[in-house]
Amino acid sequence: MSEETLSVVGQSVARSDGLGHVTGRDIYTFDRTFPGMLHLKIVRSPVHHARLRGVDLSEAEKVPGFVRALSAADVPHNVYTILGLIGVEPEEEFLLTPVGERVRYKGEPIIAIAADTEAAAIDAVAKVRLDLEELPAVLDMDDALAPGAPVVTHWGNNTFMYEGHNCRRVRFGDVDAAFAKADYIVEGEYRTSPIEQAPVETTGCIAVPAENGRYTVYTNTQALYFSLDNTSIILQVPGNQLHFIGGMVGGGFGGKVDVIVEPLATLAAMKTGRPVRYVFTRQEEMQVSSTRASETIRIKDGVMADGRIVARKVVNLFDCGAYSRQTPYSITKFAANAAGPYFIPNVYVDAYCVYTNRTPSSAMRGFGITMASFALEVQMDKIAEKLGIDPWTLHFINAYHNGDIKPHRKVVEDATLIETMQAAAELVGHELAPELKRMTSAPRSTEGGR
Amino acid sequence: MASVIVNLEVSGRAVEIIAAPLTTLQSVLRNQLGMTSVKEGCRQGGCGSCTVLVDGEPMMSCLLPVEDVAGRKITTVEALSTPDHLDPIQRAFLDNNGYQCGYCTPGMEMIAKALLEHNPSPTRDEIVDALAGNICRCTGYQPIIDAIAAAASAGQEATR
Amino acid sequence: MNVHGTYLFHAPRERVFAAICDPETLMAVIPGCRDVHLGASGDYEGTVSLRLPGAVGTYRTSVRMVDVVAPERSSLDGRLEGQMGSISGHATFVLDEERAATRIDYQGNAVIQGPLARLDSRFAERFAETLIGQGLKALDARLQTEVSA
Amino acid sequence: MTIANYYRPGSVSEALDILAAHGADLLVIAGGTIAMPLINEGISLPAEVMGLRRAGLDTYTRRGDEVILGATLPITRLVEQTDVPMLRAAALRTASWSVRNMATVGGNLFAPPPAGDIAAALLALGATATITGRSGTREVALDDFWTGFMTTVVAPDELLTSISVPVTSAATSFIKFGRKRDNTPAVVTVAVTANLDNGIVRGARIALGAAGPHAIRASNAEAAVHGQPLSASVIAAAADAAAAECEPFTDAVATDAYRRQMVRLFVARALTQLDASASTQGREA
Repeated sequence: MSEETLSVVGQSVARSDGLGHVTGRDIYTFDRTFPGMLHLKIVRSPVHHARLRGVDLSEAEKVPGFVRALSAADVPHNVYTILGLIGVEPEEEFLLTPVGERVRYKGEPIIAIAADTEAAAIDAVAKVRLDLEELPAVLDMDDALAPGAPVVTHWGNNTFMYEGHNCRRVRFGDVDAAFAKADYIVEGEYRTSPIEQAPVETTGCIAVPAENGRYTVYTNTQALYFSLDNTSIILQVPGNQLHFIGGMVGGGFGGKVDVIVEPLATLAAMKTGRPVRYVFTRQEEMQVSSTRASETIRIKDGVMADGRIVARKVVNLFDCGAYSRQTPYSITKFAANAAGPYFIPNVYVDAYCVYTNRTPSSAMRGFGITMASFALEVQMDKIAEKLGIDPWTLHFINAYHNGDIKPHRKVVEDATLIETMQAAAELVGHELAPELKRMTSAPRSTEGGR
Repeated sequence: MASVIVNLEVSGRAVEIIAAPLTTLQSVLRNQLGMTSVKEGCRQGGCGSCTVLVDGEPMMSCLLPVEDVAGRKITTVEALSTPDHLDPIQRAFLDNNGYQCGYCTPGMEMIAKALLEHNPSPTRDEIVDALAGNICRCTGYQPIIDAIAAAASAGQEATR
Repeated sequence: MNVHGTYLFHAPRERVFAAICDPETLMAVIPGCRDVHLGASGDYEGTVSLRLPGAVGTYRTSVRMVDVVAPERSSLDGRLEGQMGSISGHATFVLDEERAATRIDYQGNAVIQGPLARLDSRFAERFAETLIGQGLKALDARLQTEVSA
Repeated sequence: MTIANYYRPGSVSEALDILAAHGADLLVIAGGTIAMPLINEGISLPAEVMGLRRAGLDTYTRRGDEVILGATLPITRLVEQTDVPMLRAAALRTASWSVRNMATVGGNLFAPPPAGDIAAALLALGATATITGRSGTREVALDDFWTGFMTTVVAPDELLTSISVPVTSAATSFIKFGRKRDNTPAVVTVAVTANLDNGIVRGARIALGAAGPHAIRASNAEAAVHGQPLSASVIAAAADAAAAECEPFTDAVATDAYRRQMVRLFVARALTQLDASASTQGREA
């Protein structure tokens, strides 16, 4: 197809949603209202770690406008894990914490209260009395892995188990042999903090009982079928009874991928027969909704004097908080990319999903990769400095080519790093050496190999 | 709890509402008057997505008891356009992609409206100052600043 | 919530100890505390009014002395409860003689429940330490007055 | 959050009557920018609330060598005035335009640190609070206004009604340092006023915000510059003194150690600017 016949590519096209945005006429999830709509508010754990010994609802039930409280006993399948849909085990997180069990992070839901007005729901929540036995909490990953640490999970240690291993492992070549032969060893430790996605619109949904026993759920989720399928599992209702309507999302950035609000709102709609609105307040969004994981990335590289990185050993700790949510997947992505867009013939990766009594972490823009890129690129600069080599040259020397094998045994088919760096150099007015300008990402054999 | 009757003018329309004590203007606009351009982002005065004009001055409607604005003139984004005419500010936001998810857009437009009423030809710094209370998590602000600068130029053209 | 602090009393240790082991005296110096009396359960009870924006209101409070080792240490269990939630905690006071003065080091931890628990915990800790500090200062002043009387 | 009554008194005396009738259970608000967020969140659950917007306290009066700021004067009005330039600078660095249109000058004295930038400026300016009860009014210098974190000398049956600020020809400088430029809580705020007599400092007042339980004076730093020229060594000594005597705290914005370092840095910078502002004044005069 010639360029002339393209009607969209290369053209500036008005966005179809623009007019709705600038006139304020878009209907976002919370802009809807329904006759008889109830407001759902949550009684949350005031501490990081405790055993729930009892709940007293007697004063809450007297609040004018109180309609119904939901507790663990109301939830058909109360223990779930979001990635159970793709076979991740075990189920670990309570939708509502039962009496006798533990709350594992500050803000974990215990009781949900539906009331006629938001004010009544807030008042009733304030009147619920919890009997909690506070337990020692662990808030740091190195502490959580140390012997004798408080155990967060129900299976006895503080790591997620990958096929019988306590970390996600990649073994490629022989790093120890390569380290022994390397001219230099360059080590680095990189730490990142949890980050809240902080969309301007908070997480929330409205569940509405519909005809034929179905429930229509208006939600601002970023993952509509994740929400639908998990709701179906937790509430033990066939998916065809759930009609989820999404689409208009006031910012997400990964913060609206977890399945947090829909199951409870739908359950409340089932139990009361009325529409139920469950919307996070800003404080809930900031404190309870999952964040980007904090990471501690420790890298040891074996490097030759000519700039080739010949071995890399990476140990990465990911703080998933109290529950794993999307973090095991994030770690698998990390493990596959621990070498970055470079060819390193010997790679050893141990990436741990570490449980602590912090707010669960989960998805956020490029999760697993973004923080790794930060660490790997600072590490590249450290190597360049150690070797006294130009950083541009170091990147070209190590850039992967089509046909290279990545540590997780993926054959590279779409390498464009070299061409991208050449274009970037031109954009910033950096004059590359002629031999770097001539390079391409074509398979090494065509260039005579390494 | 004794509800109160409050009269006010909202986007050119005289309204009488009944509200529980200390009900916010934001709640009345959204839940009673259906003016859902007034967004709920934080209800702490921190995000600016509920910005409205009270007698021409920008305020956070989430922090404002409706009783305190009895008799005042409230302007929301609904007042800016008609079905066949966009306000120059809306036009500029559209042309400059001054939005992404759109959630902060009405608040941004109201602060822009107030700014251009006070200062028809603001510098880029003055635009940035005016936007200090309005959070956008998508755009990185540049297209929004561009849009307001474009609206100001359009306004200058029109008055020339 | 964890609080701690130090205060230097200008009175001999025995007198300071007697004062802080007397819940009635102790509660009387808490800013805003009133109606102190011995309750049916054997705890001292009273009410405290706070004018903090996040916590305005009146709270029922009760204090019980436990683990009293005269004149060097004493502990108390306390509870504050109102519309805004509750604070239940345990505090320990250690008294050391410093020449004619007495130094008190206190340390306490409490579980906050209800809406109060959603206040920034550092904010709550600072406010609690302020009230305790003001209470100890008032107690010191009271002991001084008794000395001079 | 179920609020029984929202009282909107039309005068100070009516407000005092309502206060007397309800005592400590009454939540008093003015601009609402401190209390309304807590109420909206369901953290604060007052039954009775009194708003002061109609009480006639939103006045700005220039009287001779002082300016009387009504307690509920919106902060925006400080941006518009020119009598006290430092208050304009402090107001411009406080919150955002929409919030300044609501938040009040008096309310800033009750704002939890690290908020309270205007309070720091008023303290440096030597302002006096007027507190009114049913038995009359009393004046309290801001030096004596706070008794601790979130506690003041205002009794449960009294209201802060106005703040008087001397209009000074002294050199002034105001710096708020935050993690971004605008609409941000302070890491530290420094406000300084001083008379420079042929380059010699007389009567300096150095106030710090976000470096203690409330806005505080750095008296050792003041002593270090008194009777001295603003030389590099004098400024360094004052900055060290301020860093030693401040009482910084840790919160989500900054650690106490970082705040202490920033007190040192910005007291030095404020004193340096003071010199510059004085020489500018000299040229203009």
